[in-house]
Amino acid sequence: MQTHSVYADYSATTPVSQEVLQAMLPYFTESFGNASSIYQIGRKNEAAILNARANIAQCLGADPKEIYFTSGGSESDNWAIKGAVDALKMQRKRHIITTAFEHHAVLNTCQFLENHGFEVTYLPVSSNGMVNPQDVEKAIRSDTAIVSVMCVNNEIGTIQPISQIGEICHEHSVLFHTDAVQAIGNIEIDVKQQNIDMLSISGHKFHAPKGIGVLYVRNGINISNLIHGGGQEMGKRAGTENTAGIVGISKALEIAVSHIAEKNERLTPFRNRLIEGLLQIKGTRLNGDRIQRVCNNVNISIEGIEGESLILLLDMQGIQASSGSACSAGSLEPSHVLTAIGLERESAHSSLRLTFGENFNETDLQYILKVVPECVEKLRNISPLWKGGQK
Amino acid sequence: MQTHSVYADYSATTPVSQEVLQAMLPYFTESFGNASSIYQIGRKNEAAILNARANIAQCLGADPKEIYFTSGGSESDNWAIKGAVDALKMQRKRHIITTAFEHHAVLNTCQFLENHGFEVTYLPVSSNGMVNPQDVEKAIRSDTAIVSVMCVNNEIGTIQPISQIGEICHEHSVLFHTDAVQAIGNIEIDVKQQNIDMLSISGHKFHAPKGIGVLYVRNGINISNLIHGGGQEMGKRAGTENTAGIVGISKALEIAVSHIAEKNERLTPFRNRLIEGLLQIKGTRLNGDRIQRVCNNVNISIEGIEGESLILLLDMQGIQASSGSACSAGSLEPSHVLTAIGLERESAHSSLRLTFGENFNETDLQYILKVVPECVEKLRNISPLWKGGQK
Amino acid sequence: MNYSQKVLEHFVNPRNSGEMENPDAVGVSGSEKCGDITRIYLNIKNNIISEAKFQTFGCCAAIATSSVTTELLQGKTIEQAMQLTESDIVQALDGLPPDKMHCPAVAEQAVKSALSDYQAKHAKKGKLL
Amino acid sequence: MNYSQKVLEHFVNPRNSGEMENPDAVGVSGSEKCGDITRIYLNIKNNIISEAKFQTFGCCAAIATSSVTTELLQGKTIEQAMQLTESDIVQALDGLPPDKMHCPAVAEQAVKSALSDYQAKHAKKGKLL
Ligand SMILES: Cc1ncc(COP(=O)(O)O)c(C=O)c1O
Ligand SMILES: Cc1ncc(COP(=O)(O)O)c(C=O)c1O
Repeated sequence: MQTHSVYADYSATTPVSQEVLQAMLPYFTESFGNASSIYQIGRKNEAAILNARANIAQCLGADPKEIYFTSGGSESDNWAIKGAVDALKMQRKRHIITTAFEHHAVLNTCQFLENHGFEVTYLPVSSNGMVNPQDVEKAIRSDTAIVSVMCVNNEIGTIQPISQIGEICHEHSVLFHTDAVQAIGNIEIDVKQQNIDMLSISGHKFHAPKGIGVLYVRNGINISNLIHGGGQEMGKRAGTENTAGIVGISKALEIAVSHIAEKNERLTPFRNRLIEGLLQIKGTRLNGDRIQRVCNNVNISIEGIEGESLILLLDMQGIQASSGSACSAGSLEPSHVLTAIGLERESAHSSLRLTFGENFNETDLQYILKVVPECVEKLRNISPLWKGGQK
Repeated sequence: MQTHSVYADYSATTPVSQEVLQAMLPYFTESFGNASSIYQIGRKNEAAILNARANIAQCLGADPKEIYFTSGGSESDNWAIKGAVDALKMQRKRHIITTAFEHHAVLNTCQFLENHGFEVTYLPVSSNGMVNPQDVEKAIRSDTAIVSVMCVNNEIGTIQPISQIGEICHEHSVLFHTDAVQAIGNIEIDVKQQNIDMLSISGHKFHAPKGIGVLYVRNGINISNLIHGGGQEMGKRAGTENTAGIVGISKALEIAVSHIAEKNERLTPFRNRLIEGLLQIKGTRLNGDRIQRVCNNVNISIEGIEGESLILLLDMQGIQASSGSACSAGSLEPSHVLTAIGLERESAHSSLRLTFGENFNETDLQYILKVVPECVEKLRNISPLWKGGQK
Repeated sequence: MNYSQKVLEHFVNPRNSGEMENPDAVGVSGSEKCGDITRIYLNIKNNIISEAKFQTFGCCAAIATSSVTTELLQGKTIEQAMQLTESDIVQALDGLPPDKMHCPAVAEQAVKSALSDYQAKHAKKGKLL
Repeated sequence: MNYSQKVLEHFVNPRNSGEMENPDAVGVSGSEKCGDITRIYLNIKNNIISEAKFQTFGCCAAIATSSVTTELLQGKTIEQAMQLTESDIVQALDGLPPDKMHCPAVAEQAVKSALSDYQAKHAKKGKLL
């Protein structure tokens, strides 16, 4: 029955590419030594890690000593924020600024810190999903320790004015952290030019495996450890080095950043046509700015239907997509991102996110534009909330 | 020149076995979906994780809901201790009991907590490397939150009376955590029978990959999250699930626990002969109890020579071993484990740890017994501290 | 989230879906805010449910639940229908994932609400006559 | 920890190692507690180092450092030997890993201590005669 298939959930996760897997494989079996050991198979792993650190630093405009390996984006976000405020607690900096539509790795970290005596300002975002740098400036206080604003929102794909926000933070001597998990491979990152003090990355969002991430921490900034123990990662993050993962994320990042221009050129027209095509369906709206968004993200609300059932119908037709972020799937809460941009809870339950990969093509586009309206029609036919456009 | 080779540093890390690698491979590429997604390739991963959780629970005598996946032993240790004391802070439980010879993942976590208002008792260990349960009992106070004592010491391989210590903790309503990183595959673990409330495991110590670990937390015990964010791991540990690693550690644990008896039977005689053979070298002593030790650990101090140079000479002869724990290699500090069992700093610098694998054989034994004395002789010839046994 | 074959089948081919013209009773339950809303329509002849239809806004489980519920209602007396329980519905679907166990309550409530609607109207009519 | 070929070569085949019988000067440096101890022996004829030997308890870098130091000393005058620096030693080894940069200081100090030992004895002798 199913005539075609399109995985359109690249923002949730991506497959490990063959090139990355091949680079990793030797480190599972032959070259498995502990990178902290002094004999040769250990030193060989140490050399592979040094190499990866240097390579990643170059991809981000950083220094190798500023690159720390973690278990993923969530750990990086947690470490950056908790580590920074812990290191600053003697200076009585007990205020944190973030936004209402961050990933839960940031939001729940902030909430945890609220329970531990910190105060958090959650900045609003505009109806097109943008953070206003002026809002950041207004929120900064003398006791502000850190500002955390994401580079690219994971649900609606909007690209934030990171560089300006960083500049404002530096003018006020406040640390600036950004969650760049969804930015890698889509937009250029240069930590120095963009005034970034700390930056989180997660490998599996760009064809490296799950369970490996990076935190960039600018030289001279001291953050407390999140995971204490052995002297790995220059004494800042304990745990036997995941050499295979480290080699994998290095290779994947290199490939991702070298294809940004090509990817944007290729995908932007598809994204635009997809948006136009889907907005032909009655009772739909685009979530997030039409221009200031990454080239592979489309997010629409569709009146009268509920997201999960649409996702399942689409899956049966070979299209993998998501509704709200993958992390909140299975929860009944409407997406906090969509409510942050002003959607009613009902429309927040009715969203469809399509995020596509480098190889997205004309056939994929046509297939989605054929199948989505059919599935929407089917669900609207049984919906008590849909009266053909006039509720 | 090199006639044979023996990797004898299994306590530092192990290669991923072919069986484990094969189990993992599909999850990197074909079955890569996000386990939290609701479409089929996501649900397939979710099912693989559920399976792994159940399998691991069975291996440890636990309930699947008591098994949480982490990024390794260090994270598990950090989470168990920090999470427990944070959850208990309202009850004013500000005292922690551990031992002087724990892994740094435990010791440095405790030190961090000392800087945050907690008090820590570091119990002494006997000269043969054993913790006395009575010492635990004496140290317990009304404000003791948690006791953390390792199952098996990573340097000297001594097996601790975990079950008794757990019983004492429960009599006094104190939580009991054990770092079982070095126990897996060597001794039987049954968390219920052994009165264990929390238990840490690291995959790469038993042929799973680096970067994956487990924390067992007994039902009904509430610990604060260490990594906040998405709802993964029943809301207790955020981060997109490392499905490949999870499938890998499950497979590896299953294999490890099903071979404990066989491994002990096979390796104990080798261990004993190795100890006897090496103690033939003048000016040597065994570190750690001769009987209460895992079947694959030999640790001796060798007067007059320094550990790192011995390790390098051995490496040139194809023998990979370590001196002190792998984690402290590169640091000039003598092993805290060896000083804890009463060695002078000099002898603590002169240790050799051999930890061997399942396939260790007669040739390996003979080779080690030939090469080690030669290398020791060579180094003693240039040592100012060696006068043929009479200093 | 693993749905039984039965659930998926009802989801893809829902029975008795859509609005009913001139129903004898209508019941609504759930809340759009929670992401679930179900309307049950009944035709009742001689105390027996001769036809049941539904409309649902909600997840796969909610839709399958409504669909199977309309099947279960068919041919039942009002008294029998009143006794329909959540677990009858779950059983008819060969089970539901733990996260979705709230769905049958929504359907059950919609049915109850339709039936009391009918009984109220009927009682009134009876009295008036 | 990556050692140069030169370091490894000196480590595996140390030059001039072992105790010297009847040395003209002996110097010791380092501390066993830090894991490093080096003894330098010198034979000195007419103000020139005719023979240098060493004994070292320590890591690969410490042993290689001592070994190369004895080579550097051979044939030098006392004044030249006094000017031997850590960086001369590091250079002679084609570099050392960052963690091991303390080793040359131990060797240098042992040399200095041997030389001052010699000068002290020599000066005394001169005065006595
Ligand atoms: C006893 C013990 N605990 C904890 C750890 C830490 O494990 P990992 O390095 O995998 O985080 C190790 C290994 O290094 C260990 O031997
Ligand atoms: C913006 C953002 N931040 C953080 C994360 C967390 O990354 P991970 O799940 O790899 O820990 C994600 C992905 O889930 C994300 O999209």
